[in-house]
Parts: sequence; C-alpha cells; structure tokens
Amino acid sequence: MQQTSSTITIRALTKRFDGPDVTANAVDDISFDIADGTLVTLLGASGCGKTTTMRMIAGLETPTSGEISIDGAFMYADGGRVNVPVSKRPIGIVFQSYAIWPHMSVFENVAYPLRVRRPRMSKAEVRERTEESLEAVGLAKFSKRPGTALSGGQQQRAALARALIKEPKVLLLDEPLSNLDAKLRDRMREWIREVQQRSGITTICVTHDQEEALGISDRVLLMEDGRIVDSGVPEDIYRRPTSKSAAQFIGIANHVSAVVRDVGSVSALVLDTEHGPLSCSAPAGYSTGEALTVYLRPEDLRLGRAVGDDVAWRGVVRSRVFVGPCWEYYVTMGATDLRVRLYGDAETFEVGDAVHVWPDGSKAIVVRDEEGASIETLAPVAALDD
Amino acid sequence: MQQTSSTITIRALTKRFDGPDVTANAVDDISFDIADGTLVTLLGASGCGKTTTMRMIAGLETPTSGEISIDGAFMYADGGRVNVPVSKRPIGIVFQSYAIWPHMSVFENVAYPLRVRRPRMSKAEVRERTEESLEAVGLAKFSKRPGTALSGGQQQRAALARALIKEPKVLLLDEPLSNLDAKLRDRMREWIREVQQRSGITTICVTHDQEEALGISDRVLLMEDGRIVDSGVPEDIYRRPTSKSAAQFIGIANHVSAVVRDVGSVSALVLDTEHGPLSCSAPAGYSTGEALTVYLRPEDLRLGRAVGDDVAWRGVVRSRVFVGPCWEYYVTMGATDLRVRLYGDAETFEVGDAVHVWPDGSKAIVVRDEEGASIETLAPVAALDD
Amino acid sequence: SSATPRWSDGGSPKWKSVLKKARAEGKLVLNGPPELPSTSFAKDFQKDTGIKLVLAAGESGVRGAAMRAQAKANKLSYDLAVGGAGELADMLPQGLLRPVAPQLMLADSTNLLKWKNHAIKYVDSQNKYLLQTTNSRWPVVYVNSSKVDPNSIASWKDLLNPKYKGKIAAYDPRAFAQGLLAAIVFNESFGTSYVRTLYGTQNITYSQDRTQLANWVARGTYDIVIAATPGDIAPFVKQGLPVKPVFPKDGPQFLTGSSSALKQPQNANKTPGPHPNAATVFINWYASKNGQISFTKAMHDISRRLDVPVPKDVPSYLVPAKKLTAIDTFSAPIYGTPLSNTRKVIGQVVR
Amino acid sequence: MSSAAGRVSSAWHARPGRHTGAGRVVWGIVLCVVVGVFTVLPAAWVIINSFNSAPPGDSFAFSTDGWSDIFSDPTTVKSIGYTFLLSLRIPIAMAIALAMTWAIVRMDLPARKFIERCLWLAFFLPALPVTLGWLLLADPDYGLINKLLHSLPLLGGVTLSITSVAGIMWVYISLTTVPIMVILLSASLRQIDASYEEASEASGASVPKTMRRVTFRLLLPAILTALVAGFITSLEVFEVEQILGTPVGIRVYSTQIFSYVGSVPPLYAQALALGTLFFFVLLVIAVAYQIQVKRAGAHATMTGSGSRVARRPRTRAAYVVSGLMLLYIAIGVALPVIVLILGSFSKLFGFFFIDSPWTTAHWSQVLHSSDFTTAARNSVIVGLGVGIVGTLLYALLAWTMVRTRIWGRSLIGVMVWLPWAIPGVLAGVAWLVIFLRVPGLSSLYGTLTPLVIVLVVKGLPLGTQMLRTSVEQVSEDLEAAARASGAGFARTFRTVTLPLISPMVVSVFMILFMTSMRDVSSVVLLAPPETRTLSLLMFSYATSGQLESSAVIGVMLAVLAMFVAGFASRIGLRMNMGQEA
Ligand SMILES: Nc1ncnc2c1ncn2[C@@H]1O[C@H](COP(=O)(O)OP(=O)(O)OP(=O)(O)O)[C@@H](O)[C@H]1O
Ligand SMILES: Nc1ncnc2c1ncn2[C@@H]1O[C@H](COP(=O)(O)OP(=O)(O)OP(=O)(O)O)[C@@H](O)[C@H]1O
Ligand SMILES: [Mg+2]
Ligand SMILES: [Mg+2]
Repeated sequence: MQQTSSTITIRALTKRFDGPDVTANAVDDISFDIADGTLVTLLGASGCGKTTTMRMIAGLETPTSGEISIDGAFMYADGGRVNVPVSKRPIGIVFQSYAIWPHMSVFENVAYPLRVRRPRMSKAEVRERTEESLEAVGLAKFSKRPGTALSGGQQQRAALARALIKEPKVLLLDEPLSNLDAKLRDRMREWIREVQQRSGITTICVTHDQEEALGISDRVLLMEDGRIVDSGVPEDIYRRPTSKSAAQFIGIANHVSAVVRDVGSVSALVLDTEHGPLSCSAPAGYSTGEALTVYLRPEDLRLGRAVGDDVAWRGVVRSRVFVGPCWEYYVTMGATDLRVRLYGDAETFEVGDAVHVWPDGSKAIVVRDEEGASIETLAPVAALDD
Repeated sequence: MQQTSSTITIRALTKRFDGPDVTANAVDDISFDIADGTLVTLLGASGCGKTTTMRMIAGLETPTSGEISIDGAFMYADGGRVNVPVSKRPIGIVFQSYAIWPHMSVFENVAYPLRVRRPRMSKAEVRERTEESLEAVGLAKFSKRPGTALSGGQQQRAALARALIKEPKVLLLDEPLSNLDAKLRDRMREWIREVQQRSGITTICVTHDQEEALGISDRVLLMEDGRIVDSGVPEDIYRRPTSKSAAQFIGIANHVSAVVRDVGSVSALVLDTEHGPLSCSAPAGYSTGEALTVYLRPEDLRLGRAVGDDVAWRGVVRSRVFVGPCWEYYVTMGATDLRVRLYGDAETFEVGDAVHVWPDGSKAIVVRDEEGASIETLAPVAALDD
Repeated sequence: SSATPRWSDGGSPKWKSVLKKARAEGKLVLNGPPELPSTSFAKDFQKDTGIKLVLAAGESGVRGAAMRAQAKANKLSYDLAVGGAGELADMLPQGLLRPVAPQLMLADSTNLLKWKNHAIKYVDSQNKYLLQTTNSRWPVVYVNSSKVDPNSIASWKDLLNPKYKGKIAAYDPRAFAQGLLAAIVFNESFGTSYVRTLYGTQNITYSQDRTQLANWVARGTYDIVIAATPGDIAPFVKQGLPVKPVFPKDGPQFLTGSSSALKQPQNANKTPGPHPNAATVFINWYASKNGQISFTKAMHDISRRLDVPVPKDVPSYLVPAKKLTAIDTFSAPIYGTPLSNTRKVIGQVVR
Repeated sequence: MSSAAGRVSSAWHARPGRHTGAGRVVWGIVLCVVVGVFTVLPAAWVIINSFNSAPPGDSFAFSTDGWSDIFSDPTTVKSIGYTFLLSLRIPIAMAIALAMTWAIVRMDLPARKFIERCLWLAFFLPALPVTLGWLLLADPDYGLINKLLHSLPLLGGVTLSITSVAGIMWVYISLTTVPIMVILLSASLRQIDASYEEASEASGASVPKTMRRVTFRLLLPAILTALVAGFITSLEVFEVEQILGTPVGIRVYSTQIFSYVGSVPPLYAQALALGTLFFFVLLVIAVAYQIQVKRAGAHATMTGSGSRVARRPRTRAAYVVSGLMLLYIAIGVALPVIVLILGSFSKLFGFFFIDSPWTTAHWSQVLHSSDFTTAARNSVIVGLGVGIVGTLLYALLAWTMVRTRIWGRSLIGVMVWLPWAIPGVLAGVAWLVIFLRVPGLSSLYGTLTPLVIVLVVKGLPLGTQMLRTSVEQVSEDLEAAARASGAGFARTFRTVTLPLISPMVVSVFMILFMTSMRDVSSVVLLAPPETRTLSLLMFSYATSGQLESSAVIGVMLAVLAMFVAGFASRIGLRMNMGQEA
C-alpha cells in the first residue's frame, strides 16, 4: 500500500459476469484511494458498474481480479487467496434493493447489527440506540410493524438506519435516498453527514441525483462503462469536466461545434460556432482553425427578444417546461435544439417566440475534437485523499 | 359518473391496512377525476399513500371503501360487488419494486404483455415492437440476459418498457425513474411523454423528484397522510400552494412568523416578521395585527454584504453547499436558519460572513396561522380535467 | 426376591442359584408372537419369577431376520423366541440354536406324567431344540356358512369343484408360514396333482395378512379360506358372523403347535443371548403349569399339559379328536423333503 | 426499488480458503464422502448382494440366480406394469395439488385454515385402518356408498369400486399424495413475492395464464422435486395395493420384493435384484431431475423489498372454490376419519350392523395398558429427535448446495436421492447388516442412535431437495445484509435464513416427524428389542387381528401429530412475523 492514510485502497479491480449477452467487464480495471473519514460519491450512468464496485468492496461479489484493502489490511488480494468474509469487514451497507428482512419487525431490523455485535451490548442500550435511530429516520411510530409492511421510502429509511446504527468504519450507500421526497432527503442527508463526521466514517455513496452528489460529497468519482473517467472535488467536476462524457453526464445538455477564429491573450478564444460567434476562455494551446466542441449548461444561456444584434444566436422557442425554480426552454437553432434555463425574474417566453440566445462565454467548456484523449490522460491511480 | 370526459374517477377511496402499529388509514377518503389523455403526478411525502392509491386503481389492493371507475365503467364499487380483475383493467404499471421476472430474459419480460394479448399478435410483430421498445430504453444489447442479471437502473427501464409496450389506456408509474441518472431520466421522460401523447394514454405518475413532477405533468395532486391536500397545474402548485404542508413539501424551506403591520391597497401587506420588515402581496382579507406565516423559497432570497440598511434582515453564513447550478447557503438568523440559493453570477460568500438577506416580497406566500383551514376549504371532489 | 414362589417348589440348589443369577440379570428378551404384548403374559411371568419379561413384538418376519443377523454377527439381543417352527429350516442347521431340553430342571416341568402322551414334545428330531407346548386340531378350511353349506364340503376333493373357482382365498403358500404348511399337508396326503389342481386352477387369491383372510371369509368376500388362523376367526364368530370350520371326512386331521415352539438362539460363537440365566428360568416357567395357563390364555390355545384346562373361549373343534389319523405339522420330517417338494410344486403353479 | 432483487449474483460466501480452488475441492470431497457413506453404501450393498446366493451375513457366494429368477417370473413383469400404471396418480395429484395450493395461499378462502389443517390431518391418518375404512365404504359388494347408490333411483347402475386401479389411486391421492404436495408447495409458494404475479396480471394475462407462465414457472423447482419424490415413493409403497389390490389381482413391484423377503429362507438375491432394477430407474430419474433443475435455474423470489404475499379479495369465486375443497375434504378426509373413529369404538372393526356393535373396551384397554405411555413417549422422542436433527442437517446441506461453490454439488444433488433407491424392506436389512458389521458403526448397535441415523437418512431426499428449493428462493441480499451487519455464518443462518424459509422448515419437520413416528421396520431392526413405539403397538394389534385397538392408536397418533403440527407452525410463525398467522 502506498498511502497509509487512506482507508480504502482499490487496485486494478475488475469484474466480469458470466452469462448470455455479456460483452464487457462490469467493472474494468479501476484503481483509487479514499482518504479516512471522507465521503466519496460514485457518479455514473445506469449500468456503469457502481453497484458492482460497492458490492466487491463489501465482499458480496468476488472480483475477477484486483486488490481491495481497507485501513491497510487486504480484504481481497492474490486472486482470492486473501478474501476476508463479509461479516469480518468493517462495513455497513445500504442495498439498492433494501434487503429489509420480512420476518422481523422494523425495530428488530434496525437493532440487528447491535444485537450481533461482540462484545455484547446491553439490552437497554440496544433499545435506546435503536429508538434513537428510528427517531432520526422518522420511523419510530412503525417500530412494531413487520419490516415489509412499510412504504418504499420507509423501507429505504429502515435500511439506512440499519446500516448506520453500528457506525462502521466504512459505509457503502447504494442510492440510499432514491425513493425519498425532497424534504426527507435533506433531512437524511444531514443525518448521514452528521453521523459520518461524528464517527469519522469513510463513506462511498452511489447516487443519480447530481445535486445530492455535489452537495454532500468531499470527492466525486465519475464512472463510465466500468471505468473511472474523472474525479475531483464537486465544484471542479461540475465546472471543469475533463471529457465529453463527463461533461454530458454532469448535466451539460448543450454542445456546439466550433472552429477557432482567433486566439486572444490570456487564453481567450474567439470562436465561430454553428450558431454564431462566441468569445470564451480556454486553456492555452489552441491555434486558429482548430475544430472543437463547446459545452454550455442550460443555466449559462440567456434569452432575449429577437432584435437585430450580430453577436447573439437566433432561434425559436419550440417548447417550454416549468420545473419549479425556473422555466426550461427548448430553443430550435436550425437542426439542433438548445436547452435554456431561466431562473428568477427573467422574462418568460411563449412557444413560437423568436428569440436571441446569449451564451455566457466565461462558463463555456471547450473540449478538443479528438475525443477520448482526456480520458487517456487520467492517471491510472486517481489519488483522492486530501 | 358526473364527468364522462374523464378517464379515471375516484370517489371516497379509503384503504386501511391491518397489523401492528397501524394507527391511520393509508389512504383516507380521497376523490378525484383525471381527464382523458392527461398526465397527473401524485406528489407527497414518503408513506403518504401514493403507492397504495395506485395499487388500488390497478386492482392489486382491495379498497376498504370507495369507488373507482375507468372510462365510465366501474372497476371497483359497492364494497367489492363490482371488482374487475387486474388483467381485465386497461392498465399498465411500473412497480416501485420493479418485479422483473427472473425466469425470463429481458426480451421475454418486455414482450410478455404482447404475447398474452388476445387477439394474438404475430410473432414477427411482437419481435419488432419489443425490439423497438428495448431500443428506446437502451436495453437492446442485453435482450438475451436473464431479467435480473441487470443493474438497478436497467431493471427499472425494463419495467418501464414492459408497462408501456401494450400502450394501455391507463398507465400507472410508481417512481419509474428513481434509479436513473439525469441524462437517462430526461430521455425516458421524453419517451414516456411521446408514447403517452401518441396513444392518448392517461397517466398517473408517482415521483419524489419535484422537477420531474413539475416538468412532465399536466396536473399535480399533492397528498399528505392519505389525503389529497392540493391540486392544480404545476405552476400554480409551485407558486401558490394553499396550505402550510403543501408549501413545505413543494420545497419552500423557509417559513417566517409575522404580524400584519399595515394593509395597503391592491392587497399589499406590510409585515413585521421575526427577522425584520417585509412588504408583500397577499389575497385580500387580512387585517392589521393578524398573525401569519410567510413562506419563502431559497431562490427568492438574495444575499448582500452587511452594511447598514434597515429593510434588510441580518444574519451570518453558517454553512454553504455547492449543488451544481447554484450555491446553497444556510444563514443563521437568531434561533432559526434561512436557506438561500444563489444562482448564476451572484457574489459568493464564505462561512462566517455577516450578510444581509433580501427577501423578494412579491414571491412570498402568506398563510394565516389557523393552519389546516386551507385544507378544509378544498372541495372533496377536486375536478382536474381541463 | 421374597420367598420362593409356589410354582417352583422343590427346586434343586442349582435351580436356586440359577434363579438368583437370573434375578440379578433382571430381565429377559423374548421374540414372540404379536398377540402377547396386549395380554397379561409378561406380568404373570414377572409375578412368578420377579424377572421382567421384555416382549419384542412386531413384524415377526422382520424380527426373525434381525435375530438371525444378530446371531451371525455375535450381537444377539434376544434371549428366547416363541413361535412357529421355521428355525428348523435355517437357524438350527446353521448352529444358531442352543438346546432347551437340558435346561428344564424343575420337577414339575420335567414330570412326563403331566404331559400329553406322557412326553415333552420337541419339534426337532434331536428332541431338544424346539419345545412345543400346545397342540390343537387345525381347521385348514373355513367357509362362510351363508354362502357355502359347511356340510357340502364332505371331501377334500370338493375344494376342487369348479364352482368355487375365484371364491377361495388362502394364506400365501410362497411365504414360509401356515399357507405353506397347508400345502405341504395337501401334498403329502393327496398328492401333487391335488396341489396342482387346487392352487393352479381354482384362481385362489393369496394374502399374507391374517386379518385380511379372516375378514374376507367373515364378510363373504370369499366363500372359502385356506390356512386362516383360528385366533383371527374367533372374534367374528363371537359376534355371530357365519364363519364355520370344515373337516372333510376323507383325510387325516391336521395337528399344529400354533405359536408355541420355544427355542433359544445363540451367537455364531456359541454364546447365548444377554440374559442366559433368566432364559433358563423362563424355559422352566414356560413348561410349568403356571406358565402354560398364562400362555394358553393369552394365545387361546390348548396346552399339552394335562393339568392345564382348555381356556373357555377356545372353540371345541380345536381340541384334537382322540382316534383319528392325523398329520402333525409340527414335526421335523415335514421340514425336510416334504417341504422342498411342496415348494417346488407351489413355485411352479402359483404365480 | 428492488433493483438487485433476485440478482443472479455470484457467491459472496467467500470464506477464506473455502472459496479458492483448493478449498472448494477439499470441502467438496469431504462433503461428498460424508453424504456418500450414508447414501451410496446401502445402495452398493443392495447391488452387490443381488449376485449373492448366500444369506446376508454369510460369506459371499456369487450367483446370477436372483436375476434369472426375476426375469423368468411373469408376475414380476406384470407387477412392474401395474406399478407404473399406479404411478400415474402422481401427475394427477400434482394437478389437484397445484390448484389447491394456489387457492390456499393466494385466495382469501373462507375456512382456509380449516382446509389446511384437514390436509395435514389426512397425512397423519394411519394407512391400514383408513384403507380398510375405504373398503367398507366403497367395496363393490358391500360398500356403504354403493348400497346408497343402488338405492337411489337414477344412479341404480353405478358402482364405485375401491378395489380397482382407480380406487387404489384415490386412496393414495386423498390420503398422502395430495396432502403432502400441498404442504410442500404451499410452503414454497409462500416464498414467492406476489408482485411477480401482479405484474403479469397487470400485463393483461388472466389468472390461469399467470399461473401457467409465472407462478408455476417460479415454482418449478419445488414442483419438480415434489413430482420426483412422489413418483419414487409411489414405486415403493404397497400397503394399499396389498389390501385393495390383492382380491382383484393387482400386484405391484414392491409387494413382490416383500414376498421374496418374507419367504423362509428369504430370497434375498431375488429381492435385491428387483431392488437393483428399482435403483437404476431411480438413478435415471435423479440425474434427469438434476439436469432439469439446472435448466430451470434458481430464482430468488423472496426479495428484500416489500415482499408481500397478497391475497385476492374474497369474491364469490372464493366461496365456490372453498366449497369444492370442503367437499373434497368431506369425502377424502372426513369420511375416513369418521370410519376410523367409529372403528375404534366398534366391537368388530368394520361390522357396524351387528347387534350392539359399539364398545369403549378397546379404548380403555389401550389407554390402560402400561405399554401405551411408554410407547407414546418413545414415539415422541424419536419423532422430535429425528425431526429436529434431520431438519437442521438438511437445511445446512441445502444451504451448502445453493450458496457455496464447493466441488461436487451436482453429485451431492444426485446422491441425496439414493436413500430412496432401495425399497424400505431391503433398506432395513441393508442397514441392519451395515450396523452389525461395519467397524465403528457396530458399536452403536443396541442404542437408539442407529435408528435415528437411519430415519434421518431416510428423510434426506425430500428434506434436502425441498429446503434447497426454499433457500434458492431467498434473495442472497437478505443474507448478505446480515453478514454485513457483522453476523457470522451460524448467526445469519439461525436468525435470517431459517426464519425466512420457516414455512418449508416446518413442513419438512412435520413430514419427518410423522414418517419417523410411523416407522415400524427400522425400529424392529435397529432399535433395542424393548423399544416400543406407538406404530409398533399399532402394528402388533393389527397383525394379531385387533384392528379396533389399532384404530385407537391410529386416532391417538393423528391427535398427537396434529398437536405437534400446531406447535411447530406456531414456532414457525414466531420466527417469521412477515408470515400471516
Ligand atoms: N402492508 C402494510 N401494512 C400496514 N401498513 C402499511 C402496509 N403497506 C403500507 N403501509 C402504510 O401505508 C402508508 C402508505 O403506504 P404507501 O406505500 O402507499 O406510501 P407511499 O406514498 O407510496 O410512500 P413512498 O413514497 O415511501 O413509497 C404508509 O404509512 C405505510 O407505512
Ligand atoms: N448478474 C449479472 N450478469 C451479467 N451482467 C450483469 C449482472 N449484474 C450486473 N450486470 C451488468 O454489469 C454492469 C454493471 O452493473 P451495476 O449493477 O454495477 O450497475 P450500476 O452502475 O449500479 O447501475 P445502476 O445505476 O443502473 O444501478 C451492467 O451493465 C449490468 O448489466
Ligand atoms: Mg446500481
Ligand atoms: Mg410508494
């Protein structure tokens, strides 16, 4: 192990399932370290291997190859000659399928990890801590029900309480909040954060909720097709994705082809895009005439009534959707649509309105067209510890 | 049936489960109509009875009392004397637990509704339509795998494809996209919308994702503790919730106690809140000295450096979180926190900064303090058809 | 353990020491017929001797197999066996029986005058291994008198009457039990052709279930049964059902020892069962007046001891008539050539 | 929500050393040897000795007489024919059982509990008096039902004959086959999440179609097991044929073996040759079963996300179905029970029309006999001992077969059937010889241990295979959650696995309890001679012509079993609160 300060160390971990229609590794040669006491989020498209990775760390799935260690001790290594059983790994886990035991009451489900603990914990203490936990997830009043006579979200919370109650060294959360409403999700997130920091738990969390991933985590690992394609602190990932897929996955819906018209000073570029001109900042090294793609977030575009202006791009509102804090517009620009989100008091537009689109050049993300290069340059071991 | 144009009519529907620790009805005397071809979202806290309602409409759960009819024909009535079997109801359903059959391949799972259909559909057509569906949900390349050898999100998509393939009259979706990433969710949402509108399917969708609920639905039904507490088009619900719980649930995190200082013209109020003064618009009928609660969305507050100004409220930044398109600040104001979201290019603040909070009075929602009144005034039958 | 019980009055010192050792052994395991456990037989023995009698009842065939296998493996758990004379064909030639005769030591048991024909009867030709204590006339054939007039079967040949075709049931002669004995008797008395005709052409239904045979004739499912057990017929007769024995005049009467043959198994290494002294005591008690009274009461049988009365519920036709020619089915020669000859014929005609 | 519901995942029970290549092989071989000793040994003894003309225990004398004798005997061929004809009752019973199981588990039937109890009761009834009872009811000559039928104007010509192939099938079907199948299948069906069926119906499939394409497909492993088990036992039993078939010339294959063994000297070579034939039939079935089971695949149908066993609402159909089932029970169970009880109170079993036919003498005789209490106690001890030990062992073995990847699991899957490869009579003799002769084992002879071992081995096929299907039904995640909570193997097994499969555990326990209580020949052969059990008493009464007393004990046995069944299912329910009471 190179870094002794990191709790979880993964090296060249690979998993391949057998069976029909399996064409690729579910997890493909991933390596990373997670520092003690941090919360890392695995982000990635459906089926990219998040659950499989977590299950391997927990010991629920046997790796095809690779090494896993926790706190400096090998959990899995040497092709299986070292393979610590699940019950001996210092983990707590919330399953994507909650795995609530139907034969136990809610209380018993949550108390279980305390009851099997050695040395024994006194009955009174078990009761007290379980009740506390149930209270925290808002299930106190259902404690005597069978574990499965609960709604989906309630089951999910019971699973969460069960995983957290023994305050394990490593917590593995597989979409722990997917079935909760916004308010509860906030509350749960806070609770997880609180327990995590109180006991210095190292946590890996899988989520599809970007806001959650960005809001809760110290680091984000971005996976794609079984591989890790990006990693960093949330804001970096969000603001400066290093690959096309990362950019797309992180919610950047608009991409525009462009050619460099002019390279200005301080890495400012002037581009000719398919929709019109754009000035933006970019890393140095671009030369005039080079082809590239510009990624633009919906919230980094503004709309205005179409009046003559050569810098603005022109389009027509094709449809619009109200999504709470903002309106989302689909603006047809020739062959493609741009997606625009207008927050706050911005003027509203109707379907059919001719509009100007004002891209915010300073937020544009520029990626060279030989795509994939940025993935290649990712170091095989992405050291994530602070 | 009063309205023949509505597809789904629910009257006084109630469900009570048996068992320990059951203290209330899971669904409590709800009535509503859903117009032909519309998409209605059930929104509500975890455990409020959404799944139970859907399952009763599908015929999977027997109501304790009430009536259900689809397309003018009773599905359930007369305390069970009329009770159309599930297979005879014109529905498609996505289960919160996907219920993908483990003994069938992905293809067989999705093709099933076509294969059991009478009159028979030709093999070639079944194949073609299934492949189309699989393509649409991005599972074409897994079609030969056993249904359960898929990741969580993939199973969810298979379930979705299975529910949509027979293009039923009524589609019931119980958190159909909870385990999908943002990009896929967009794609799926569009696909659902497309199929729904192409075949004029009436859809009821349960979701915890507010953005989804607002973005996709024609109408929103807000449930709480087994009852419907609010209903309307998305923007109305969002902008003008009619009860405290509705306001809270819809993501309005901040509530402030206030007293009416002055009643202006055109239903403008001047309030004394716990944090400072506030001018806002409100329905007529308030009188000076009345106590009320003001609800404020995080995005309707702005922050500024604290400099002497008697209108602004004063606080200190306790913590902040990056959530993608914006920063979320928790600002301590005496005993309580206010949550503030700053979008776009707004100035950023650090923890510990003394700040001014500027509420946007025009967006404030004012609710009288005799809470619950607004629920009482909801008509028992909330006719939702356009 | 109190005073010497009356039945063994006058026992020799040797007897007394045997009795003492037997009491120390405490119990005795007897492989006996299934009727015994529900009677007072074991209690009577214990009252007279102070020794517990364990009756290992059950499927007698299976018990027999177990006993043989144990003896061969030197792990005998039975001390004695009471029943038929089948051991003549296997255990005796294999050296797995020990003589009973030398162990009779009480004056009362050995007093020949007290026994029928003034002889203690053994089934085996060496007169020491299989002690037979009862004797009765065996009605080989019972009929349902509401279907068949008992008097109409005056001759054994009448059984061959085609009108009885399909109306006769018999104990399976392929099994080594009373069914085979009956066949042997037929073969010996009336010749092979009789056996061939009876068993080969009369469409007889066979069963190895004693109760079933009795039931059949009582109900009239079959008009005639061959080789039923009188004890099984008795309850039906008692309740007034029309079952009657027939004794055709043109043949010998058949004598049987029923299930009274006492024998002592021994291991292949010649050691006896676990309680040899208790076994000796039982042998003497069994041959005594007390023992015979108890046994005949339990089995509804007729003792060969002259001082033992015929139990009240024993039908009189079982008492052997004095002056008739008879074939004794409990005699060693029967188990020799007659047995093998009959088996051969039976094997050919019964399928 | 239940994304990974029933995930076909690889083994997570990766204990160090056990999962790796070498460990898997070593553990696999150890287990194969242990299972093999108790399953292959008796079978091998049977095959080898079919070529032995000397009686068991003597030195081996090679001869093929046994084989040539059985093939030259035309009755053997005929009896094999009848055996297979009668085994057709298994698919018939399966069809009935599937329908009943589904109705009991999935419908809100009126009197559902009562119906279930009655099926248990049917299984507990003693075969001999009940068969005789049927004879009383439906004998073509004197059967009460036939007398009734003849007195009815329209049905004058109809005669129901119990002494026929159909009659024998009916007695088996109503008495054992259907009850046992319902007991096993309902345990299995209770472990299938109702949402699979709901999804099918919501897809537009009618209830029967859903049963066919979803329910029964998910139930397939259990159905296969029950079919194979039913088929094999149908080859082995003969009590009913003996009573009902003898008068009409229906002889089966195992009667034949029985009469070979019953001869003096016993014709072991012939019996064993027949037994060997039987063995090969079974081996073929066992291998085919193993292949089918593999093909059907293991499906976790009890997931960690809200598995609900929903019942259909009580509609008119429920009353109709319930009515039909009650009718079936009235005929198939109540009638025999009544005859049995009447029989125990009659002076002469089956003769109810003699003068003053009733008496309580048999009851007082049996209940006052000193043997009775001892026998009852012994029976309960043997039944509970074998039941508890056996069920636990089977569950462990089943778990190992499902959850680990040790070497030779398929082999074990086949070997586990072998204890049934030898008809009961022969198996008893084989075990007797083994326990008398094999060093080490022979020191146990004379204690109750051999009996317990043999009875446990006897229950091995059904117990292990049914529990295996049950363990397969449980999603691995449910066990994984316990392991991840820090529970070791034993704890997980006790607190999660067993309770989750508790319906099947209770069923297997009760079946084992009952078959052990019922056993006669193993007790005679292997227990110390003074061992008395209720069945042995019952048997003694029956063979000595005291059917009435034997009926008394039959009643007592059934009562006792019902009592234990009630107790066992209560424990099962306490283990598993998700299960409805
Ligand atoms: N089998 C049951 N027995 C008793 N109560 C139940 C049962 N199933 C659900 N409930 C209760 O009924 C209420 C409504 O459940 P339902 O599943 O409809 O909630 P929901 O709105 O779908 O919640 P979620 O968003 O968490 O899925 C919940 O409070 C739940 O605890
Ligand atoms: N038992 C299996 N057999 C074959 N392939 C499998 C199996 N389980 C999962 N996979 C495949 O492995 C890949 C990774 O699966 P995994 O469950 O790790 O995805 P995930 O990232 O958790 O996705 P999701 O967000 O949808 O839950 C997927 O493509 C899936 O189809
Ligand atoms: Mg997953
Ligand atoms: Mg729900």
